[in-house]
Amino acid sequence: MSLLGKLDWSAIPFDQPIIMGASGGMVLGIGAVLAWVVLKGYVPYLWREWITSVDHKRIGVMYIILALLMLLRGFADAIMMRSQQAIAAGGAHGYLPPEHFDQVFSAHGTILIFFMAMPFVIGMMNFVVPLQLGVRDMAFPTLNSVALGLTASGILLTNISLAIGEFSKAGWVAYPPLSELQYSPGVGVDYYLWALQISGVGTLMTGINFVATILKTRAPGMTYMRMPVFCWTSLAANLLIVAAFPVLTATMAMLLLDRYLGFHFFTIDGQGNAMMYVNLFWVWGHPEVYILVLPAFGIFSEVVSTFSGKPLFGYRSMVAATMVICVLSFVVWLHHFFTMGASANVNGFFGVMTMIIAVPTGVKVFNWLFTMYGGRIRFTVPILWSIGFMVTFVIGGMTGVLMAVPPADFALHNSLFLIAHFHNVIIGGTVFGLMAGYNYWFPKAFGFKLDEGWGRLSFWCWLIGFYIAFMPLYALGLMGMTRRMQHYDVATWQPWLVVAAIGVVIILVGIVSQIIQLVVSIRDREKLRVTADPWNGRTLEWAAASPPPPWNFAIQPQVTGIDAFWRAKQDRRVQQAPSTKEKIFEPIEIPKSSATGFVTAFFAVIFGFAMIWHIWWMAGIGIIGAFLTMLAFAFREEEEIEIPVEQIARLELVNPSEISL
Amino acid sequence: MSTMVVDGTSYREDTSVPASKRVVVGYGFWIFLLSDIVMFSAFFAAYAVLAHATAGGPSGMQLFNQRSVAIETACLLASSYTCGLMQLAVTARRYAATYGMAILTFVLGAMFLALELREFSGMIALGAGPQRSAFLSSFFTLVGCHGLHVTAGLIWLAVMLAQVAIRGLYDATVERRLLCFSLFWHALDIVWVWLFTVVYLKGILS
Amino acid sequence: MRYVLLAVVLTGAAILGGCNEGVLDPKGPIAAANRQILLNSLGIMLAIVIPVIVATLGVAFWFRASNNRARYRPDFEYSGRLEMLVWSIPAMTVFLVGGVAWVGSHDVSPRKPIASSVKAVRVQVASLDWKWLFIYPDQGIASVNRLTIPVGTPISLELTSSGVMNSFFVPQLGSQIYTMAGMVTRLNLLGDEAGTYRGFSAQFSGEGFSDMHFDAEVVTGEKFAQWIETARSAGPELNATTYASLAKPTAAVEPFTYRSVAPGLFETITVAEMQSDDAMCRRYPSFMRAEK
Amino acid sequence: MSDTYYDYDRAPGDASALPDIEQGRTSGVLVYTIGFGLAVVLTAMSFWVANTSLLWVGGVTIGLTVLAIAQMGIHLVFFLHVTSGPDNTNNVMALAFGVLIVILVVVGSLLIMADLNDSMMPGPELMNLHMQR
Ligand code: HEO
Ligand code: HEM
Ligand SMILES: [Cu+2]
Repeated sequence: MSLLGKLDWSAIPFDQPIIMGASGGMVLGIGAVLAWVVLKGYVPYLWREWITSVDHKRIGVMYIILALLMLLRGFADAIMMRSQQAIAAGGAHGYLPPEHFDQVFSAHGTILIFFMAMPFVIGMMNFVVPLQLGVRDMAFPTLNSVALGLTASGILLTNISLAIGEFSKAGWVAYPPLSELQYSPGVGVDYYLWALQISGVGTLMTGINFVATILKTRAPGMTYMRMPVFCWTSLAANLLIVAAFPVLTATMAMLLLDRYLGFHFFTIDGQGNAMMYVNLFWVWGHPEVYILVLPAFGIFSEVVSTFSGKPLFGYRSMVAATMVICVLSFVVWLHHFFTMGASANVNGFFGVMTMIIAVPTGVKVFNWLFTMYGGRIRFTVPILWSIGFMVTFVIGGMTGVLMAVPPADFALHNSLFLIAHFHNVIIGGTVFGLMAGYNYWFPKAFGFKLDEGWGRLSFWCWLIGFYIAFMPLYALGLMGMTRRMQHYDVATWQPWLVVAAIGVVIILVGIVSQIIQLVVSIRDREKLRVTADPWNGRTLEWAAASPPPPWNFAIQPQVTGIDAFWRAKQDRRVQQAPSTKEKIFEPIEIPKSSATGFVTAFFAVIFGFAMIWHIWWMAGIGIIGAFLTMLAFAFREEEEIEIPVEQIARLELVNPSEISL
Repeated sequence: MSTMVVDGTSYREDTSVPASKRVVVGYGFWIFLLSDIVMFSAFFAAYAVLAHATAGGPSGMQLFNQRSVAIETACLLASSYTCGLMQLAVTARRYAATYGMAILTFVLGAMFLALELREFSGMIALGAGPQRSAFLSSFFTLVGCHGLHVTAGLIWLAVMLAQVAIRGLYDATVERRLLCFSLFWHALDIVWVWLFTVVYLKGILS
Repeated sequence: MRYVLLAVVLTGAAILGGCNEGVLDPKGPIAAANRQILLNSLGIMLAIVIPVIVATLGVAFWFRASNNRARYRPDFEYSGRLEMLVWSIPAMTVFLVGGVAWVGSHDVSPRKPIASSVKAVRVQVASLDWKWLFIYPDQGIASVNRLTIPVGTPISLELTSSGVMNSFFVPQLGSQIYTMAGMVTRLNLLGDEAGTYRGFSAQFSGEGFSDMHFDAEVVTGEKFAQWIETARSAGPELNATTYASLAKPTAAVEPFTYRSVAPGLFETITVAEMQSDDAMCRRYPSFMRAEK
Repeated sequence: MSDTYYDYDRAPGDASALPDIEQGRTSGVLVYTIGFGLAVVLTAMSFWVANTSLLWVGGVTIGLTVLAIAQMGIHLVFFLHVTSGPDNTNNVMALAFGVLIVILVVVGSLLIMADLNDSMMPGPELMNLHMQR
């Protein structure tokens, strides 16, 4: 074995113009951005204020930037699949050979679930939860930064696979034996596995961090039943992370052992059992979809009640429904493999359990409805997304329940009907929710609103595009079209796929409008400048300045009830803040910036890349480096810095929180 | 879950404040341990499913040596005990006892590890390595995963001894980390209880 | 609103469009049951989902801030009665659909033999890379990429895979089921109308997956007997050697038949371990495989 | 915000800090020693149960399981100081959640896999082929 393991020049697909074009573009793009940053002299600023920052708000923003970039990448894959399937009918084989097409759908699924939806959700929680709880940061700020670093490492590895080597061709679920060395001898599956292992560790850290933060560090008076619903759904999602991700880690570890050391967990020989992988994968996989959607439910709860000018209807029911979903999501996983041949009792049991989740979810839908009822709804961009969600998600939920009926699933499993179902709930639920949250909290994060006009346009394009792109898939599923087809011989499918491709073009317009929205808003930021509370909000984050200072609240809020901020405003207990001079500040301790996250990520990438290419000495460097980083962190002397009163006063003067309790 | 909510409310009333750092850190570590246990449970499940998949190779009954398992168990259990005593010494800020107990814990843990390694190499020498069958793959993975945790624990303990020497026992950070370490160590013992029950004792049954 | 309408129209059209092939055009009792259960569950749920959608749009429209006639009720945040309603409506719906699911999964269990006065025809199915092998153990013949079965006769299938996982599916005959190496799944089907139906793998299995489809031909009893006779008189034999060459990865293989089948061949396929050392794995690097 | 509210909340693994159940240093040693003694006894029983021929074979597995659960309880109570005290509610809730998930994952997986294996193992003749390898 050479010094570079399996790595040599043949790893770079010079003969594939599409891949080379894409990776060339990627490299040029990254290079251009780097060059710009360096030339403009932004590096010290970025290093000081962002990369080494342990401030939950900055970390949240960085997560969301990563997620938005990965949305573009994943969407580019979607465009490729849609255009391929629009033309590859009858004898035609389109422009993507199977070898490439299989990588595209695997990368699309993996990237959008793990590297778009997860970071987006986590970023949103990072930014909002500590503010809503009325505290200064997360329970473990440095851990938070390490988690971000590991997520970024996974993302980087996945994208490196575009240019060096290949990505997995076994789908986002990577079922063995197909994903075993015997049938996938290349490095694709290894990229998949190491990217997920590394980012999975980060996700687990995030989960632990949020559970500890929400359960142990809340503002004085913030009892459980006074927590905003978004905090509740975040708690539930993070409990799910803590309970489900270790199973994924273990399962991936088994597959890695099979591939690297010749173990026999899921191989055909040695009496391995591939059904065990399927089982364990979905033990994680089903809770995962609720990890994605529960925080979105929380966002809708905040948005709907804010823009209806009412408290959330049935707060207690909402909390109960959230926790019921949290626990139930661990007893339904078999619905992903009804067709594996289990007995009628087992299939029936898991079918019924699955449907029971529709009850708490339905309760939530009705409660949002009653929240709007009797309200004074201001049709801003966030609530458009929310209403779009309510209409779209119930359709997706319904088709989910339909597939939870085993005999129906026998006919629909793995068809495009399934693809339509989950895009219907993921786009209609998670993505719409994240977009609502993005528009809702943007002014809090940056001090100016996003442009309404472009926001509306992007919403309508997404909504209409979604229906046009995915409703035909329900039909195609019923017509018997399976997922993951590189080409097909049934000519009657083609018109539907062409319609679907048109839908994707409309979504593309939506995405472009979003980019324009961002650019326009930054350009017009002075006009769009807002105060602390632009939407007449109800929860504590609106009591902090926009953007909030590093310490969030100069004076810790005292919470006296649910929606305390809103009620206080109603009773006119809130006055204009006293001028800064009158305020009495105390020095504040905030956690010190740390390069630990960045350095860990650096070694994680080294390690992952080395493992993928069997470069053992380099993997050793990665491991030892990561260990030494931890050691250095353990021996670090100061963990916090104190912000003196003058500095607080100065910042509060420049950027006052206009309202105080 | 919802009852907890109600209780929590009535108990904490308006006085709820952010908890002390020791509580937050301890609790965070507690959550980590739970997630670790969930990971073990996946390996346990895999082992239980594959326990009879010997592919014509040796079974647990032929391979497991009860005597050595009993000694391993004794080492680990004793080290849990000494770890507890170390914790008491830490709380009382007694240096000699802290060092003594910590070193005892370390030695017992290392003995456990040595025995386990001997068992593993013996099996591999017999041609019963993890590549032989699905059963052996799952066995080595499950038991080895616990062994890796013990190794990590030993490294951690060594680092902590250095920290005690440098920073002393009055340092809140050091104290917190020692608390977490002992949580970790006791949890490993709990995992081992299930290991010797499910893997070794049940293995020699059938 | 317009867009919902559009969506409804599209789905409606889709369902109509789906009517001359696929899941909604059953040609046998299992597929008919699949469809029936599917449509009934859908109907039950639409009864609640459509009102929810309409109510959402209606409430959102009526309570818009600019509508002065809508009453603002900022304190309407709890109502015990509504709360009960809110939990029970979906609960009742789920009760109904859940009942359908429970009974349905027993009724349409793939393992359940189909009651009939006619003796069932046994077929052993193996998914290979990337084609289907159908062995008729009682007739002693085998067929590749074409499943010929007599009309009105229960077909009892035993399924396995030579390597990766696949899913055997003929939508118009009903229920799909996985095929897995080292495992034997069972499925019972019946075609009650002669015709040629599309069958394929519904579980992604690698490069040649898109071409992994076959024709399921439901023919009359006489035609079936005839077909057996013709098959017996021509074509190669299926034995360990010819199987090994068949098992080599190929895609889009034209259907053909084997004149005879070595006894116990299917069984050797199901014992996956038997495969690893011989022909099956030639194309895959074996440097990682453990020495036995 | 340090020890004022310490009473209301306790770090896992810390002995209770509530005044009425305050434990001195000596009793701390005692607690660990009792726990250690009980654990040794239970371990010995486990090994005995697995080896003796005095017991009905069918019950041995259950016996071992019960002993393991008991031993886990001993560790939790005497080494990890898990109690039902109000200062410990959060810790116990987290533990309960973890145990619930572990049970669901393990028991669920085993039942599912047993059901699948039962119905799908090739017939007995085939298993013989297996064994011959
Ligand atoms: C965000 C992600 C997300 C969400 C929220 C859901 C939610 C649900 N899912 Fe879906 N799913 C998601 C993501 C996926 N699902 C999948 C696959 C999948 C399958 C397997 C199909 C197969 O492989 O053959 C089933 C049976 C379901 C069922 C359900 C159900 C019952 C719900 C319920 O939670 C929905 C509940 C909501 C409802 C019902 C609407 C509102 C309720 C009202 C208005 C009350 C009244 C209504 C009724 C009582 C019906 N899902 C896959 C496939 C993975 C793969 O194979 O690649 C993915 C990614
Ligand atoms: C933005 C618009 C999107 C479009 C147009 C789109 C399109 C597609 C297409 C065409 C497929 C392949 C279908 C097939 O197998 O035949 C697919 C698969 C998939 N998509 Fe999307 N998608 C989009 C967004 C998303 C999002 C946001 C997510 C998740 C967060 C997602 C997750 C997945 C997954 C998991 C798969 C399955 C991959 C696999 O088969 O292994 N998609 N999508
Ligand atoms: Cu699911």
